[in-house]
Amino acid sequence: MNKLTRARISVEALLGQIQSGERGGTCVFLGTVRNDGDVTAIDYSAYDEMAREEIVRLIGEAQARWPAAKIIVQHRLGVVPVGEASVAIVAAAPHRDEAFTVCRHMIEEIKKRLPIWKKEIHADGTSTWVDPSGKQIAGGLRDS
Amino acid sequence: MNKLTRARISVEALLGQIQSGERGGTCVFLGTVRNDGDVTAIDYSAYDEMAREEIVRLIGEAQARWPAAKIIVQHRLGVVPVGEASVAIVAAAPHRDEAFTVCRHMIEEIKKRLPIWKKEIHADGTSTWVDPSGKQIAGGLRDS
Amino acid sequence: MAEITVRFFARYAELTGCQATSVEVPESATISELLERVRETVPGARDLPPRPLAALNLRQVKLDARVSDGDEVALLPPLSGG
Amino acid sequence: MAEITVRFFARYAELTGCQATSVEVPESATISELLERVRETVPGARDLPPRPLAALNLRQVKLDARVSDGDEVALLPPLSGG
Repeated sequence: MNKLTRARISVEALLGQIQSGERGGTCVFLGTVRNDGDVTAIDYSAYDEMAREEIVRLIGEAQARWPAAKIIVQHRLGVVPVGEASVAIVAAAPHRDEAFTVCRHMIEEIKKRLPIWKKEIHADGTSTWVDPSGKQIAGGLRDS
Repeated sequence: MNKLTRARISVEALLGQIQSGERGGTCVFLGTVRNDGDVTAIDYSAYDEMAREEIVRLIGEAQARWPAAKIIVQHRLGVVPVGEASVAIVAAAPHRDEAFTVCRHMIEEIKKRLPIWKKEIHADGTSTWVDPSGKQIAGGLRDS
Repeated sequence: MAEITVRFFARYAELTGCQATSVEVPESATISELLERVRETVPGARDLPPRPLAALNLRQVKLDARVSDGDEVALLPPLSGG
Repeated sequence: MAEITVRFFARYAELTGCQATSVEVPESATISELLERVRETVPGARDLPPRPLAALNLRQVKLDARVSDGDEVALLPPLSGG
């Protein structure tokens, strides 16, 4: 259920796996591809084997800290058009405060730790790697 | 789309109304009926006309504060069995920080301001009004 | 005189066995004064708490808010939505 | 000697025109030392940044981590998932 996927993310399916009478609060976060400038889609690629392991580690760490919480993570790979979700986190907990905290924690960690990369696809067919600082770089290297 | 409903809440349908390339972060909160003790369901009742107006006011206030956000609220009425959602908030914003903040703000305000009441239904068929302090009261009056 | 529709919800409706009634009070009476009339005229209303939550025409108000002919006042048990 | 599988991702794979290669370094060499070998032997790798992110056997590590025969080292452009 935690996975990298090339299909559209179904939030309802994820909720079905996690919602229960044990957990009164469920917080979902969806990251959606934005229409920044002339971007029509983002092509996501990953170091698959590591990303899968990292998701398992991230959830393990969160569940050690919040034992009553249940967490699902899905990240899309491949071309995701503007307006569709690229990542979904579902965090359920007995109470809402914990559900919000865990969900927020997970998206921050995912952004920091999953070996996944974005390439913006523009209306004219060109594409640019996205620098995590938010700046785009065409071919050049801004990391040091 | 913002409403009181007697039907099951479809998160996917709510997301369809709000997710867009303008807003990169969407935060959903679902309140789920918990299996506290021998509770099998909660019967929600409301001062309908006021609750509808209050939802409109709450969203108006939030949108004055966070103009880029889009918000949907649905609250179920009638008997909601354990494990099903009684309330759903969807808040989308250009960035995730705002999406989380708005979603959390909305559920806190909803709990404080919507004229809605819970009656717990127990396994033996009896029922008890829920005191918002968390204590149950059978017929007695604990508010002052 | 002002004729006020008074509505009871949830536990308060059970207490009074009534969902809505009509009460007459002097024009510009406060909700507290209206409450006194309600306690006198509606069976079971004596057991309402001394200072319940109240709404006037679909908005929560304090008990010193004043009513006019045709207003709707609702008496609300502690809210427990969500 | 230790034979290390080196993998390149995203922009780094474009830069080297290569997704994976095999590099020999002395047993217990550091990732920094491995990187020097990569720069010497893989065309385009000279343009890698001086201190890229690296993963050893699917875990992110610092550049002073040491490798053993059969290890997989990945060079990762700044992460941008989510």
